[in-house]
Amino acid sequence: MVTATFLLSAFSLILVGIFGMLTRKNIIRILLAVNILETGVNLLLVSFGYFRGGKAPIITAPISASNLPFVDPLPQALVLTSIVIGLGTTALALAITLRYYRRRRTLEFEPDEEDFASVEGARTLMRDSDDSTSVTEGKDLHPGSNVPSDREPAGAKERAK
Amino acid sequence: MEIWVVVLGVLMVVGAIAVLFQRSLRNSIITFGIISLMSALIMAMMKAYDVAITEASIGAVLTTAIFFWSLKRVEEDGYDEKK
Amino acid sequence: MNQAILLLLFPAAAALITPAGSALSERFGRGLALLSYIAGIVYGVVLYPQIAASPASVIVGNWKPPYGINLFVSPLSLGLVLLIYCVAIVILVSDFASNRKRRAQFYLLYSLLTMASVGLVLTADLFNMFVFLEIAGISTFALVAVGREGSGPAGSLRYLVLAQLTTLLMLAGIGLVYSATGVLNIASLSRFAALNPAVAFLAGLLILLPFFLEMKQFPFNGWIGGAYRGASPAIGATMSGLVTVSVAMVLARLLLTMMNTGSAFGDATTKIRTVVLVLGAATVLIGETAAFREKEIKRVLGYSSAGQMGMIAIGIAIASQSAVRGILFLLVSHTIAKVLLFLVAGTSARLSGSDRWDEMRGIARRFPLLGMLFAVGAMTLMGIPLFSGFWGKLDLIRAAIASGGLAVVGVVAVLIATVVEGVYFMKIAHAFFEAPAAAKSAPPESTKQHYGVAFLAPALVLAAATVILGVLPGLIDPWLSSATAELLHPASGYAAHIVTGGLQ
Amino acid sequence: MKRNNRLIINLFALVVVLLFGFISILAVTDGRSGLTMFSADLQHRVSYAFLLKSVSHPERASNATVEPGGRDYEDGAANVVTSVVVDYRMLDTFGEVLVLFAAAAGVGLLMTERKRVVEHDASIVVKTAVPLVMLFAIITGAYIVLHGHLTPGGGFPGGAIIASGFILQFLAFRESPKRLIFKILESLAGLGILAVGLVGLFVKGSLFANFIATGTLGATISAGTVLIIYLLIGIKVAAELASISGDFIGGEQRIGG
Repeated sequence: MVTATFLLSAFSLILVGIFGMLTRKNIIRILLAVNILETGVNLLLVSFGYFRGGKAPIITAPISASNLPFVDPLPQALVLTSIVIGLGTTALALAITLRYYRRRRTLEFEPDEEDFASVEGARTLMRDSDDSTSVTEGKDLHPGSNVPSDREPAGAKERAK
Repeated sequence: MEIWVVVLGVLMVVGAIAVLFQRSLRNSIITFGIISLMSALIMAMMKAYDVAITEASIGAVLTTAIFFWSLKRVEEDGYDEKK
Repeated sequence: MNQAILLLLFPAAAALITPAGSALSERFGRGLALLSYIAGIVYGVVLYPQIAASPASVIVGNWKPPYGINLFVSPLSLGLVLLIYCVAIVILVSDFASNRKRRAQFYLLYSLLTMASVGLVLTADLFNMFVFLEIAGISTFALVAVGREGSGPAGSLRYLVLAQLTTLLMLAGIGLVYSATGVLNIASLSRFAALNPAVAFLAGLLILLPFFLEMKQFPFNGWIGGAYRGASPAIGATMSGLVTVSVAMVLARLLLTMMNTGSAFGDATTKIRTVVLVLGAATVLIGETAAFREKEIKRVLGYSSAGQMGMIAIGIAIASQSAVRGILFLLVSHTIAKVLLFLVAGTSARLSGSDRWDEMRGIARRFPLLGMLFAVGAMTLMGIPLFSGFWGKLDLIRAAIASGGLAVVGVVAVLIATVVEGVYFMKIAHAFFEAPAAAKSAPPESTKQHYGVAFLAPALVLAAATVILGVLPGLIDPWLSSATAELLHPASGYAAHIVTGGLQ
Repeated sequence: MKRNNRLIINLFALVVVLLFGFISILAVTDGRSGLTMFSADLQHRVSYAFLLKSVSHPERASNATVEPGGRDYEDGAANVVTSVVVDYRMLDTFGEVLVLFAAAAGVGLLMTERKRVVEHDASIVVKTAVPLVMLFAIITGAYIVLHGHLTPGGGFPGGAIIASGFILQFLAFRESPKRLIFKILESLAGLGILAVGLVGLFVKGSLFANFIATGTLGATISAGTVLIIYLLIGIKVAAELASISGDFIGGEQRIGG
């Protein structure tokens, strides 16, 4: 019964995580949902390794084939790795989000593809810094001007039609 | 021990739903931190102490901290939830 | 034969040295990365005769599978590893032509991405595959995000969220398989006692999810547009050339070697292969029509990769002798042609100053060689005879007709897609060869730099490779037949070479 | 219009998610023959040999015995999870170390400059308390790393706790520390892990093979390379998490007060 509860709670965390990822618009909330999904999967893995009445797999007393009162150590090893991978991915995603915000001035994720397409495409490559690390070592692209790029080359939009 | 497992499980799922539907971003991050700690507790209940320590120190503390720092930097850069 | 793991460690060592080394000089990272790929190729070529004689199961830590992790180095995997390293070198060299000053972390991430692709091709353990998939993912997200200032981050975020969703569900699938069978090794699973059909179907699909995403299959390809617009041409070429090779190989490994009638996945295999076939056919149609509508050349190439990967998925799902031969040939020729087209796209975008192919009018008039290179790449993808793509598609279509049933739907999709492909490549070629627009032509100084040897050398090498492969497909016949034998007959070709210590 | 198309997306996603949940539960509780979710009990899993430390000769696992104080087992770690993470499945952990390495490099590459308005400095209380707390954090972290093979914990949580010590220092004392030290430490520790692996490859015949005697089970200095690798992982994780957090906290521009 206990294992079933672990499994069910882990599985419902996964479902809530997936639901959050599919429906939220704010990027930080989507990343929170990704972490909830990840916590759910980690719990699911650990509960796959759980045996009722088992002890932590640390050898403090003599054990033999007949007397192995342990839970399974392997899923714990997998989850150990998965947690740290989750941290790495979240840190990277948030760094990208900061850069996204620096440019788009919003945390809402659904960029209006078409509108941006005409601007992005029409802009000549020379003006646009193809790789921000080369132009300004991480500095703000247009120092001082806080004008989001969408409004800037209005002329380009007409020419692109 | 059964009761605690069921209570924690239900609390975590309710917390996870709360993270998605809370209005303020700051509250969602705090709720997420609490969920991570609860998941570390549940892992300890499953006798997975290695994973519980790792989940607590990395999953709960550092992930929540990084979320807060990003939120802080975005707010300094002019982000305002009310807008 | 455990030294073969060095194949994997060259780029890892280069990546690990880079932070400390980059303090010395800026160009340190770039030179080190190239050096490690060249070392990988030299070691691989030295190793090939020995591996061709007898494939090697490389174990880690002296623990035999299914307890420890093993890598399986066979002619198939070694051949693809060499292809990955060659593509990585070509792309890095072509990236010098762009005027971008790359920071040391760029090369560090690029080496990790290459190592992860090599690891995916070689590994024979499910969780190890998950870890390499994550390394490849993280490096790609960072490299895409550092691309175009405006759309780089947006494209990268969408790609990251979708990739995390599928990879974490794969982890759940791996947990389910482990909880049911007790092993994580592919060779053991390929001859394990049968799982319950429903569990096998669910776990099988969950494990394949991230590979559907990476191969741009239908329900998971929402990320292509943003990622390919945001990435710089070199990273677009990497995503379409380097990563797809390893991902397609892993899909073939899982779908043919791990899941077959005698395996743990037993009779759920046919159901899973039908799902892959249907998804592949849908992807081919959707991918090509999306490419048809696109205005930006990088996105056209991205969606055309989706179409090509759909064909490869169809070939894997048919799982007959000539189908697997066809898709392996198609995979090699697609990689070469797609990287060539990305090189051309990058250079013509730099020369004409815009990403949209309708703004690159007459560029082939000013640079005839550029036009010729584009034509070679396009014809290979379309499958025109005398170019390498033709043989792959021929085998695939012949196999699909021979196997009948749902595969015929696949054939119809492939044929329609080839027509659509032809139309939009013609449209782009027409724009290229049209009378040049009088207005803006880039100043001559930057022309030499963009059009210099750093672009021409790799592009010509790729074009030559495509033509040679097209004219004499027999060159890689021995490799193809041993690869097909390994994939289609896992008992004799794959599992037999893996000495396992008990427990199946 | 905006309101209800959000609603439609939410409802659609809810249906998809519930469908996925229903199908999975149905599949897992399917009655037909064949291995199901609970089929493999401990005896039938690879962990049976991990626990009884008889992976090199699994057929003799059934009569193997392991007890603290025993000498020269094939793997010397008392904490079996550590022996799985660092000895039996070391390639996973090496890959995972590279994941953190890529994340630190990615964050370093992408992090933008921070425009921070500083109103007031940390109070005197914080400034005196932080070095003390930092000391405890680093000692605790080091303890957890060094005892990874005996007690729960190890390189990853220990490294994170050490990193939290450094993070306190970033937050309390305004000037950002020279982060090059973390980059070099991270690179060297990573190379150290690779070096241990290569020595194992050339001395014992396969990568990350244990080339040091594993001593007595449960002793502080035991388990051969497991201790060394977990120490290097601890240093690397501490350096990486400190540099990632340092990038997020960002340097201080004294614009305000």
